[in-house]
Formats: sequence, structure tokens, C-alpha cells
Amino acid sequence: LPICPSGSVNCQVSLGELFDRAVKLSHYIHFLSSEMFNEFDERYAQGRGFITKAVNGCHTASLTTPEDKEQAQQIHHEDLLNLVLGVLRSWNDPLLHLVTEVQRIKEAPNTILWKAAEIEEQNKRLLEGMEKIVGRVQPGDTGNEVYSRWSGLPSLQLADEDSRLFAFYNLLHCLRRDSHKIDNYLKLLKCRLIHDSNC
Amino acid sequence: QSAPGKPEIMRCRSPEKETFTCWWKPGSDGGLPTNYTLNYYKEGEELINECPDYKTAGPNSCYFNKKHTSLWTIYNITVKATNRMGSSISDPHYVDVTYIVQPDPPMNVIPAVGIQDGKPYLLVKWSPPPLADVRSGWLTLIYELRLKTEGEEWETFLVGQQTQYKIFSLNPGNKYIVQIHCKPDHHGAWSEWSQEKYIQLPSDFRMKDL
Amino acid sequence: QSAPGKPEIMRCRSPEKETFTCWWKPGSDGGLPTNYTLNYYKEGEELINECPDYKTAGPNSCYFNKKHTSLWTIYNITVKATNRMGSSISDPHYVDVTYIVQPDPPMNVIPAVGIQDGKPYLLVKWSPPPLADVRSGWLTLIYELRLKTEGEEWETFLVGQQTQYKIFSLNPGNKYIVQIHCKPDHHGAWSEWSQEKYIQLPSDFRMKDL
Repeated sequence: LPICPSGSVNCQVSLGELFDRAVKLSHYIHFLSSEMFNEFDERYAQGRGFITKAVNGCHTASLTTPEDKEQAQQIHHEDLLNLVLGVLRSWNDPLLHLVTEVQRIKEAPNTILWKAAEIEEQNKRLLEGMEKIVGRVQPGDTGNEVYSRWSGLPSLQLADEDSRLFAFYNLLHCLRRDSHKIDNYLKLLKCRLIHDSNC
Repeated sequence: QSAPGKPEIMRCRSPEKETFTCWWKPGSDGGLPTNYTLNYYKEGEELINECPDYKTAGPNSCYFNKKHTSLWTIYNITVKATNRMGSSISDPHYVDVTYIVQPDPPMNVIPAVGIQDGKPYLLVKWSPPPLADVRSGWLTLIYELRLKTEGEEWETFLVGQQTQYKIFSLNPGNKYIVQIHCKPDHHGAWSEWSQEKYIQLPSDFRMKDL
Repeated sequence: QSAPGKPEIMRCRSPEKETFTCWWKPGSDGGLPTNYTLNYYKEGEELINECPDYKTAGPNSCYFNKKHTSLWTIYNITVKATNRMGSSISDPHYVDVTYIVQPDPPMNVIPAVGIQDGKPYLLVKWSPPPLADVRSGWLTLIYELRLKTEGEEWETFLVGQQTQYKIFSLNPGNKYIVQIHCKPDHHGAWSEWSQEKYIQLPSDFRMKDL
């Protein structure tokens, strides 16, 4: 059991433990997102050439995130933490709708339905953890609630099946990409802040 | 008749890092009908909350479902006993959910006999308990295997993350008992041992026996 | 004599998630001197770029150094073959560097014999491939270890992120061969296996042997 100094009021989870748990959770969320994308791709996207159309970007493209090691290492850790928060917040709404809309896909397998619900839940849990970490690293700074609005719900409900399936494909492709970014940035931040860049 | 004695929070456990339960032992009831309330607050918060569910986990318990379970904070939990003559409060019990994970036992334990370089060995296979996804590393489990012949001492093997294990240097003709248990790789407690499984090693080994 | 045949982009690989290389296979050259240009554009960009470096990775290749390598963005790559009679363009090849990482094999693999509770075990240690920046956390590698005695089947152990591993279930007196390979924690391909390393287990174990 965590040893809280007797009489101490504020016995708390250390920053190192918070990062350990956040990284384990971001790893799990990306693992699920990848599996969900692969399953959807195999079952619904074969031969439809969706990848060629998926290049028009994700709803989080407005959040300028580092795209190589040098950029990721040059950005200040507080800015990177806030970026991670921004990307996570940007996914709250689409994940909520994904859980309901996925059930309307023809013969959507349980494995996809379960993953959509699990990711939505774990994403909220990771957001809670990141707010705790940011609160610890930047006490007092309420931080600007940066996030990117999602307006993709109508496209998930289109009558034309091909367009609707492409909308799902693009959303899952973006979820796989963004959850990988978050996982990568958190592993970087953990090494930098907890292990002095010597993981 | 008197005020109730001090209750004691005995144990809290999470089976899969997603929910948890705490149990307490009542003190003396002072000869009067006594009721118990569990209160908790989270690290850095002023708000005092009451137990969300006294029923699910049976008497003298409080069950925290997913919505009430946070991985990011330490819970400060107390139990208060109250009767007509007064009340008394337990010592605070601190809970960090990651530290109280005790998984359910492994399943489908299957021992089989094999032969390598002419020597017999026991190959035991099993599967993890059916709980949060272990494949992805969200909950990494390590295993221990124990083995003995009837009436002997157990011999224990630390297996690591594998879900199978080979045991050499066995005595042909013996009947062995095998059990496995598991634990999260960092914090938490060993599960109960799995059901006992028996395997009889043939007395003399010729290839055709297998 | 005729226009060249269609070239084909065969493979793209990044050894450390910081640079990458693509290779193509020329089509027929139509009996004339033919030259090749690789063009690409990145997702969301109109600008068509040419291969920054045709030399570094040898013939029929294009090497993208750190400055020209971005993650989490799709490269649309084509190769054009041109000779006096005309030209022909390959099918487009879509690449996100995140998914083409194949590290070099691990290094300094050192097996050693140890004893714990009177039981022999093999402790294998290694280091990550030098190009991979695991220290900063930019790249996280997982490892697999395989082990066998001469003439037997390999037995593989998923090790996770550590760079050492203990193996208990062993046959005293045997000579074992050990190899390790690695892969990024999520996407990409396993490296080649490391060089074979040999270790002889003493046949009977007494404390003084070690």
C-alpha cells in the first residue's frame, strides 16, 4: 500500500507513477485503435481505394503537432503536454458518436462495437490523468482549453453507403494516427521529465 | 449499552484495475443496532463522498464501479459506526488502485508430457484470467507455477510473462500436481492458485509412449 | 527500340523512424538509355517534390534524410522512367513512415549462466541497435528471444521492452544457441535475428561451480 506519512493530509500519486499509468493507457488506446482500423479496413474498405481519399486530413489537423524527432524535442514540455490535452479533448465528441453510429453499420462485428466503447471510455480516463499531470507540472495554470471541433457526424449518417463507409474509414484512420501521436509524445515526455531523457 | 467500537478497514482489492471493493470489520456494536457509513475523499479534493454501493460486494463492503474508480489519485477512506449512544470512526485507509490489483486465477491449465534429447519433460500451458486486455500491455501479468508429488513439498518456478513452461529433471512414474497463479508485473498481489491439475508420468520412457 | 516499361516501387523502410529509403525495380529499358526520377507529394500539399538523394542508398533508390522525413503524414510516391522514345510512370505508392520502421538487429548479446534457489538459469543481456534512439523515448522497441539446442526446434520468448531476460526451464549439460530480434512497440517489422551466440550449461549444478 502507498505509505502515507501518518497525519499527512496530502499523500499523493507521484508524477512518475502518473506518467507510467498515462503511457500504459495511451499504449492500450492506440493498440485498440489500430486493431479497430485494421478490422474495419479488412471488412469494409477492400478495393474501395479509400486511402487515396484519406489524404484530405483529420479534424485535428489545425493543432500543429510535431512531425519528427527534432520538432518533438525542441518543443517545450508544457506546450507538448497542452497539445496532448488538446488532441484528447478533440476526440471526446467524435468517440461518443462513434459508439452509437458504429452500431448502424451493416453486420458490424461485436469486436468493433466493443472496441469503440472501450476506446471512448479509456480516452476519458486518459484525459482525466493528463489534466492531473498538467495540474502537477503547471500548478495554477488553468491552460487555454485548446481543442479542435469535430463536425463529421452528418457524414457518418449519409445515405450513400460508399460515402458513409469512407467517412468511418477516415475517422478510424485519424483515430489511429492521433492515438499514435499521443502515445509517442507521452513516451517522449516521460523520458524527458522523469528519466532525464535517459530511458 | 454503549457507543460502538472502532471499525477497521481490512482490505481493498481491484481484480482488473477498472473497479475496486473495500471490506471492513465492525467493532463492538455496544449492544445496540449499529449502522455503518463509508466516506472517502480523493487526494487534493475537499469534497467528502459516500460509498456509491454497499450491496454488490456483500455485507460490510463498498463497491466502486468504473465511474467511481480513478487511477490517478489516492483515496482516503474511513468507516463510521453509529448507534443511539454515539459513533466511532476507523483509522483512515489509503488506497491507490494500481497497488491493490489482485487478478483472478489463470484458467485452462493443461499439463502434458514431452520428450527432448531422449529426456522426459512436463509442458504446462494455461491462459490468463478473463479480465482487462492483457495482450496490449494495459495489464501485464507474470506467472508462477508450483509442482509436487502427493505428500511432498511444493516446488515453485517463477515463469515471467509466458503462458507455458517446460519442467525437466522429473521422476518417471510419479504422479504430479500442478497449479499456477498470477500477479500484475509491478504492483499488486498474487491471485489465488488455479485449480489443482494432475498428470501421471509413465515409468519408463520409450519414444512410442508419446 | 521502344519507350521504357513501367517501373515498380518495391519497398520503403525506415531503420529508426527518423529517415527512410524507397527502392524500385526498373521495367524494360526499351533497348535505350533510360533514366529514372522519383517524385512525391505529402498529404495536404500541392507541391510535387523530387527525390532529395538518389546516391546514399545505392542504385534504384531514394534516401530521405531527417529534413525530408515526416511522420503521421502520407507520402504519395511515383517513379518515372524516361528514354528517347517516351516515358512511363509507376503506380503510386502510399507511405506513412510510422508503419515502415524495421530496426537493425540488437547488439552485444551476452548469455551467462546463473543459479537461483539451486536451479540453473540462463541470463541473456543485449543492447538496442545503435541507430535507434530509445533513450529519448522517440522509439520504443520490444524484443523476442529464441533459444534451442543443436538440431532441435527454436523456442521463442516474447520479452517486452527489457534488454535482459532470465530463462529457467533448461536442460543441464546442453549447449544452447541464443538469438534476439526487435521491433517498434506498435507498428513496423521485426529486425533480422542477431548473430547466433552459444552457451554451454554445466551438466550438474553445485554452488561451487559458479
